[in-house]
Amino acid sequence: MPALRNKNCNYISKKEIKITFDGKSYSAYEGDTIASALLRNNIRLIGRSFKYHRPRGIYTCGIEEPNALVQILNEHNEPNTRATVKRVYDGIKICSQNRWPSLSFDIGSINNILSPIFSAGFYYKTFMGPKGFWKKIYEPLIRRTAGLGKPPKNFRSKSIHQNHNIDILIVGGGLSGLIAARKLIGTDYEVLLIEQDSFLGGILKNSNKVKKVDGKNVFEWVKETEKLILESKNIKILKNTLVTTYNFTNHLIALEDKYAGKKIDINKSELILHKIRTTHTILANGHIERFISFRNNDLPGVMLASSFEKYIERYGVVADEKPVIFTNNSSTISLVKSLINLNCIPSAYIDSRKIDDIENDTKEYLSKNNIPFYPESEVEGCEGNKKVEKVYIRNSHNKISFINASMLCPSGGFNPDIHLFTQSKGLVKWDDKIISFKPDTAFQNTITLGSVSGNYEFKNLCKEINKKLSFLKASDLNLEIETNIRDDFSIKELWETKINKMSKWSKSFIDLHNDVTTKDLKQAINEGYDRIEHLKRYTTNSMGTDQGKISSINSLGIVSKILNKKISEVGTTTYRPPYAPLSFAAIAGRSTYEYYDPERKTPIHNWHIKNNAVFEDVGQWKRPWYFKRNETETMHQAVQRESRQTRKTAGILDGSTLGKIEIKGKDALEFMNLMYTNAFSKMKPMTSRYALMLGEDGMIMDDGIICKISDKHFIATTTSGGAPKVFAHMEEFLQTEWPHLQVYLNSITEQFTTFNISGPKAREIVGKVFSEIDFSNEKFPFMTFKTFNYKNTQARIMRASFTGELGYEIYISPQYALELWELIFKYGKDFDLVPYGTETMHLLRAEKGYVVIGQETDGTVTPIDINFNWMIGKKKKDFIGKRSLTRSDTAREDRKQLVGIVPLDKSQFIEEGQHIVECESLPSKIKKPIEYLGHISSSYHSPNLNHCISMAMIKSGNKLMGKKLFVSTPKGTKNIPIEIVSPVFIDPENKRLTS
Amino acid sequence: MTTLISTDTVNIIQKNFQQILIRGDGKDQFNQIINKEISLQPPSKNLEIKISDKYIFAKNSFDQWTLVYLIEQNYKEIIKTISSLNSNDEILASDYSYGQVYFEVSGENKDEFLNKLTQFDLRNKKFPDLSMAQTLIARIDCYIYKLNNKYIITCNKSYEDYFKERLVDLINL
Amino acid sequence: MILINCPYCGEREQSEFTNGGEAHVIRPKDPDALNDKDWGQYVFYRSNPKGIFYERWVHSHGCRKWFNAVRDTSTDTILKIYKLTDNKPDISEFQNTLESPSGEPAVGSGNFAVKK
Amino acid sequence: MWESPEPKKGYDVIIVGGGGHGLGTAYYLAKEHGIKNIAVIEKGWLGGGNTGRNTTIIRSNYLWNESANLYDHSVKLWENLSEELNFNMMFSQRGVMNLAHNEHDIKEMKRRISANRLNGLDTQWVDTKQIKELVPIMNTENLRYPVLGAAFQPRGGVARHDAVAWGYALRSNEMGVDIIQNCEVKDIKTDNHKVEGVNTSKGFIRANKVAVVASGHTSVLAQTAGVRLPLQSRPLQALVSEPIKPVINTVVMSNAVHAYVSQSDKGELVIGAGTDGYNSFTQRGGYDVIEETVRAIVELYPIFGKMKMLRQWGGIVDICPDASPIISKCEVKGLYFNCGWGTGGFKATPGSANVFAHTVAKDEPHKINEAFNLERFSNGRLIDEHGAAAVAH
Ligand SMILES: Cc1cc2nc3c(=O)[nH]c(=O)nc-3n(C[C@H](O)[C@H](O)[C@H](O)COP(=O)(O)OP(=O)(O)OC[C@H]3O[C@@H](n4cnc5c(N)ncnc54)[C@H](O)[C@@H]3O)c2cc1C
Ligand SMILES: NC(=O)c1ccc[n+]([C@@H]2O[C@H](COP(=O)([O-])OP(=O)(O)OC[C@H]3O[C@@H](n4cnc5c(N)ncnc54)[C@H](O)[C@@H]3O)[C@@H](O)[C@H]2O)c1
Ligand SMILES: Cc1cc2nc3c(=O)[nH]c(=O)nc-3n(C[C@H](O)[C@H](O)[C@H](O)COP(=O)(O)O)c2cc1C
Ligand SMILES: [Zn+2]
Repeated sequence: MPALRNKNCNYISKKEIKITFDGKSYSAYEGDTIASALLRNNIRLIGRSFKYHRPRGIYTCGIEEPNALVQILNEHNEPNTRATVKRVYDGIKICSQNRWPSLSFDIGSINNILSPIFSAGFYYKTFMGPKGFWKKIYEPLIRRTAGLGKPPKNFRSKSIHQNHNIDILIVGGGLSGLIAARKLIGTDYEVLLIEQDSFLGGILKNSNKVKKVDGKNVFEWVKETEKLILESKNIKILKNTLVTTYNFTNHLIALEDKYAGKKIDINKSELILHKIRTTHTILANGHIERFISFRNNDLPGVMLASSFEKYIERYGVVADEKPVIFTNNSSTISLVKSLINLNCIPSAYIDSRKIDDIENDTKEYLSKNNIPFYPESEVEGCEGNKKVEKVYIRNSHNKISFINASMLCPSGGFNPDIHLFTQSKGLVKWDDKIISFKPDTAFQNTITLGSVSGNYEFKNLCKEINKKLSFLKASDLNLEIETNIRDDFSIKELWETKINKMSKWSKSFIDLHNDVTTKDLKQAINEGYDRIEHLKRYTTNSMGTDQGKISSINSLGIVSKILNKKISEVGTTTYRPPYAPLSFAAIAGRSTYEYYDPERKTPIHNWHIKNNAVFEDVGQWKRPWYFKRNETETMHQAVQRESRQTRKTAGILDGSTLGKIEIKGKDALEFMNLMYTNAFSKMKPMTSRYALMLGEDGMIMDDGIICKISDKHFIATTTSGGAPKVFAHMEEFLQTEWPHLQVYLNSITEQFTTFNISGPKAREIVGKVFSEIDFSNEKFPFMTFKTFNYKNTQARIMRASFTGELGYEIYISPQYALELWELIFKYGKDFDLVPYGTETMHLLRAEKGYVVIGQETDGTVTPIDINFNWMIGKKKKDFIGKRSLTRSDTAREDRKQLVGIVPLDKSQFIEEGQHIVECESLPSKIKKPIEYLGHISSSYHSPNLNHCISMAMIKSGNKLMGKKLFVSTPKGTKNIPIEIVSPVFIDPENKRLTS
Repeated sequence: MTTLISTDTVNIIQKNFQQILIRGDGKDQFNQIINKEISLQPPSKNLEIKISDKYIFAKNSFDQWTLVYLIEQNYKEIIKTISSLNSNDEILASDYSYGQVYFEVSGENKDEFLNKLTQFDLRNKKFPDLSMAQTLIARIDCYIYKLNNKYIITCNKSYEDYFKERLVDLINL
Repeated sequence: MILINCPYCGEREQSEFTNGGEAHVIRPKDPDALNDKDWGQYVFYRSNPKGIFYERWVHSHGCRKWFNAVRDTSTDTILKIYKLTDNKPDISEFQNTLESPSGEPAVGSGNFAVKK
Repeated sequence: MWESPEPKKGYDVIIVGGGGHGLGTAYYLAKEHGIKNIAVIEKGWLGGGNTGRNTTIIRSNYLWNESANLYDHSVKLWENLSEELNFNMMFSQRGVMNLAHNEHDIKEMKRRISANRLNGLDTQWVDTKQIKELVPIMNTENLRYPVLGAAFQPRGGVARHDAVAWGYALRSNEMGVDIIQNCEVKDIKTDNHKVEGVNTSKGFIRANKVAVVASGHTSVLAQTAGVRLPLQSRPLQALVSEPIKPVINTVVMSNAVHAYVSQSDKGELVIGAGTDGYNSFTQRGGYDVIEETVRAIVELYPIFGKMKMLRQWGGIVDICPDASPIISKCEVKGLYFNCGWGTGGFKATPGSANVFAHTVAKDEPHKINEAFNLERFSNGRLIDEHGAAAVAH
């Protein structure tokens, strides 16, 4: 039998759709949430609870829901969806969670019987011995029972971000949010109004409390207001958008569900994450009703009173025609009125307040409508088989009676929804009148209006708004608000009712989501966990997906009673973002998957692709790692071929990713002398030099080649990965330490595409390409450079080498880069010019004994350690890092030093990262640490020597030349016998370089 | 010049362009030298743009200016300008032509569109006409110039493909 | 994410900036004259107060200019921003809201930590 | 249960900071060194500092011998801690994996694995296929920085953070240690380079030895005794998702795609973010850091895109220039520091507490913490655990 429909409801369409829940099909209306649809179909049992697998139903009508979490089977299988928020569409498939084999018969519910074991802190006290049992038996068991829903099998989101910069943000399009917005219409402020629901109106649509605003029926008033806002130029509205996060400096995050109530299009972004930067934030986000703990307050059929009312008014569904209503405050009477309007008569109205404190209108109304009235009474508990069947009432004389009913609607009062306000770091204070915390001092430009500010009186609302917004340039607005209830809110403290009847099954919950009972709280306090933060962590109270929205203040109430303290002394736990669980996909936005990190490509990139380059990531750059000559060629073969060919004739490398910095100014020389270890003073113009840059700690930071154009003008290169850091480092010292130096820096990395041609035939090739330049050794010696015009652009060629061969480095405008590269190949063809990648570059330089920063060095290596004493300008008074080189530890002679290593048996290969030891073999299981001298930093099979060559950083390396030692292997126990040699394996006399 | 995106509300075109990056102290002598070379007074206020039919001349930082050529020049001329600027010790001029890419974004929804990629405050009161800024767009460093009804965005050429993809991707979502 | 008012570009999000640690640490004029300990102090030791902190920032994704700021590290409120060429503002200009080293109240937790 | 007494007039040792390290120090002082007249003074609630807000990853696969020894000393203690304290730490040795995303990572990890092996640790290299078997939901190929392999330490894992503080508190309290909560140390009183006691919100408390284990706040306290420490305090953030059925049974960390994740026994994903780029004591941190982390998580595990963040928080970590801790005496007699654990001191809790107790009791370091002294910032003998410096080619 479907539930009654409230025909007066304006917010739900008449269009019928089909939904599926646990395999069964039901009809629903467009605009329904899962919860309203299921209630419409009289479904009460929705899921099983987290720990005890108790049957659970729908407890609330909104984001605060602790129970009704379901899995959506379309939409890639979304777990833990709030049934009370998620809107249905035709064909949506929903299933319940945390049950096996079925919702009504769930094996896990045995936990409920075993519950004494699962009491507060049970993890810590049980499941320990005997030895090994934790790891093998208990832990796997506990883990299997963990969690709620299941993650999808695969998923890729297209959620996007939208940034806003505005003057005023209004959070909440309820009564006070709308009044504030109306005030701001036509002002100079750019305003954004955000509402989580698909309709504006808040309390006006969610309840029957307000009859008229400004003389108009509330529906009409909201409609008119929305129209005026939409017509205004300065206010925008975002609906279906939930503000989740309030960061510093008025930065807020809100999540918009673009497909609320619609089937998702997987090619579009289903979620938009709004990032809002505003000058003022107006929080008008209302209040949250709290529950009351009583025996079995979790049974399906227990639903908060105002939620029940919201289902009637907002969704047009009357979940039960004869509910029992249980309250401790004055506002619940509006639910009775909603029901009476539909000719439904509540089974009972139980009010815990003293009869004299209960409003006369309420008493009269109840008696006029013949509603059984229980003043000064409370619900002791309820019972039933997977649903409420009997409600036990304790009256003022402490007598317990029961009535039959299938729904029970408690109201424990309202909490101003201070979550966002405290996220903003605003301070709250306790208010005895409303028995809750409310905002006190704002930390940012934050204004709270309406019930979030603790103002529960409609009559005061406009006054409050006018006053709090008086600092804005907007005129006052005075609207009359006519209500259906008494305006003076009254409440009596009641957190938990006294329990009479006990059974194993009976429990009084404080946290429905995490299955924490009031007994757990008491037990934890008894065990000494009496700080609110300990209680939370020991019992897991308020740590569930709802973060205790309807219950956390209640737990403070209960705890304060036991500890005999004031609630304000107990204090709250910290409210942390997000306000409600926030989609990872939305947080990530589009900057993930293919756009996780930008890719940088050189101007030659497409040529590399065409020529079968395999790429390597270096920082954000894509660099050719090696070129595959054919499908079957392995990396090893390719690298051996490229290396051999380069030493035989010539090879070319795309070096465009190298950082380049132009340095100019009258103090450029002095500056360079301070930045690098080298001395540049005596260096001749138009020559270049290999240089090292240190940190103040004396450790090598970067290297590069410095071209000196004049004492006032230099060009420096940096490593590809180090470019931004080096540039920033130079700029920092110029601005902060040596502002008196007149020097300017420009990064010109992208302005010059760079090629390295090296090999014995390099000269012949460049000679053909640039026929106007004299490349002879006399005219163009090693470590000099020339600038010249190339197609009207300025190009530069430097004679330098990282391979140990004769080499030229060409710098050319990106405009002509590709055509020049192809031209070089045209001329290079006769010489079998080979393109090579970073791996071959590394191999070739290792043969020559050159270091790679970041491979031989690791942030703990000084220039002296790698035998670069010659690069230190000893006569220089100062340079960055100089002083650190003479500290007692950096000056030690037994530091790790750079050496070369070769295996004694030339057929053996040494792996990078292995360590040099003195022992011939290792025990199969190492129990006591084994001493080592250092590690292999680079290792290659040298095609030119035809055996393995390695570089290593080892203790007192310089003294160990010629020594025979061993190198470990990744898995085996037998070490490789090796000899320590000089790290320069090829051309130690530099003949190839300089001829 | 190619049209990258054209919709009812957003249009984006891309082109190759020439540009010089100038560093200096911005004082009298500096202004005279520049003025002599390109007969345009460098803007003196930070983030200010001066525009002629040939150039956008922007002060993009405390001691840094960019000169964007709106009409393609003979490259030789540009090189000449650069080297005569550089003949002064207190000026560093670097050729930035073709190492950057250039996008013109126009259309009614340009702000909303760009604010999907950047948090930068594009509102007139924070970012008036004829001003420029250096900021992050789509997570990379960009220059953005505001000219009446359009924005010009430039970024390093190595990011060209990435940046284009991000723009097109958004239009389709 | 805080907003920082770059003295050259205006307000931008903190992610455009890089923090440079304590401000007004001057590099020794003659490093060789220092002993290991004093040199170590310069290289590795920086003040780390809870409360008022003089620090450096660089607008690394904007104008690349360095500047100084005074920030209350207990609230992340920026109290003042000034150029490198400006004088160091006196500490008495700022109100320290911390009543004790950690400034935390007896009850509750981070929520109620520090009043602005 | 532990008691909450009022402080006595004086103690043999005062430990400032009721986190895991501080409580553990009290425990070992009482148990192994027979010093029982101890107070642990905590400004808030026990374990409310970083002990209560960390992502609980435990491993010992550090590069340098000094670190490997220290952290492995700790892992060995972890292995018996539940039994020793009769409190279930839920130490789950499900293995910790460090992913390699580029050639440089591979080189760095292989070196570390080899060094670990020689130090007797169980770190091993696993290739992509093995990674897929251990963590089937990981996307290893189809991402910006593909997963190329990983260093895997099977003995690593996670433990229940709160239990550590509570377990040590219970047992040290049983041995007579006073645990004083909601008592803030305002300054450390010294005279003539010697410690006299501490001024607290509950008055002056005398002691000949004061051991400061206040993580993020250590340098603030040191300052009151005129001691400067090379520490910077930064927010470090973490977050949890909603609980789901078990999908990831290993701890996975990645530096290049900056994120680390494990799934708790309750089912939520526990995710660690990075530190903010500036000093701060707000226990909050910037939203941009969270965004970066979640981006990385979604990149590595696309299906987590459907997950939701339940809660995010921050802790204040104290970072040393070389990313290694300080467990040391100082120029003030009777004043000891255990700090600088930065983003990774939870794993060290038992080990650090154990050697620190030795240092305090004997007034000289244990062999294991000898190298973690303050002199290293003068003589240059750092224990640089930043991993290798910048990637360069
Ligand atoms: C988000 C996050 C993730 C982390 N993840 C990991 C991880 O995965 N693995 C890992 O090994 N480590 C991790 N860490 C680091 C780890 O948490 C810490 O290194 C470790 O917990 C430090 O323990 P502690 O006992 O020294 O400090 P804490 O637990 O912080 O204890 C210090 C105590 O001192 C108290 N105190 C401070 N000032 C005073 C005062 N004036 N008077 C009295 N008491 C005072 C504090 O209130 C605090 O309780 C993480 C840290 C964070 C923040
Ligand atoms: N007398 C009583 O019994 C009683 C009790 C409580 C409130 N009141 C009165 O009711 C009125 C309530 O008006 P109001 O405007 O304060 O509340 P409201 O409920 O009308 O509006 C709050 C709005 O904010 C939205 N919202 C909440 N959190 C949000 C978020 N994070 N993101 C986006 N939207 C969010 C809600 O959906 C709702 O529409 C007040 O005048 C108050 O005095 C009376
Ligand atoms: C390992 C771990 C798991 C956590 N799991 C949860 C959780 O399931 N639910 C929750 O609300 N908070 C969880 N938290 C976060 C705590 O609620 C809390 O935010 C954190 O301890 C920091 O304290 P604070 O937020 O009170 O400052 C977890 C924290 C840690 C360290
Ligand atoms: Zn700036």
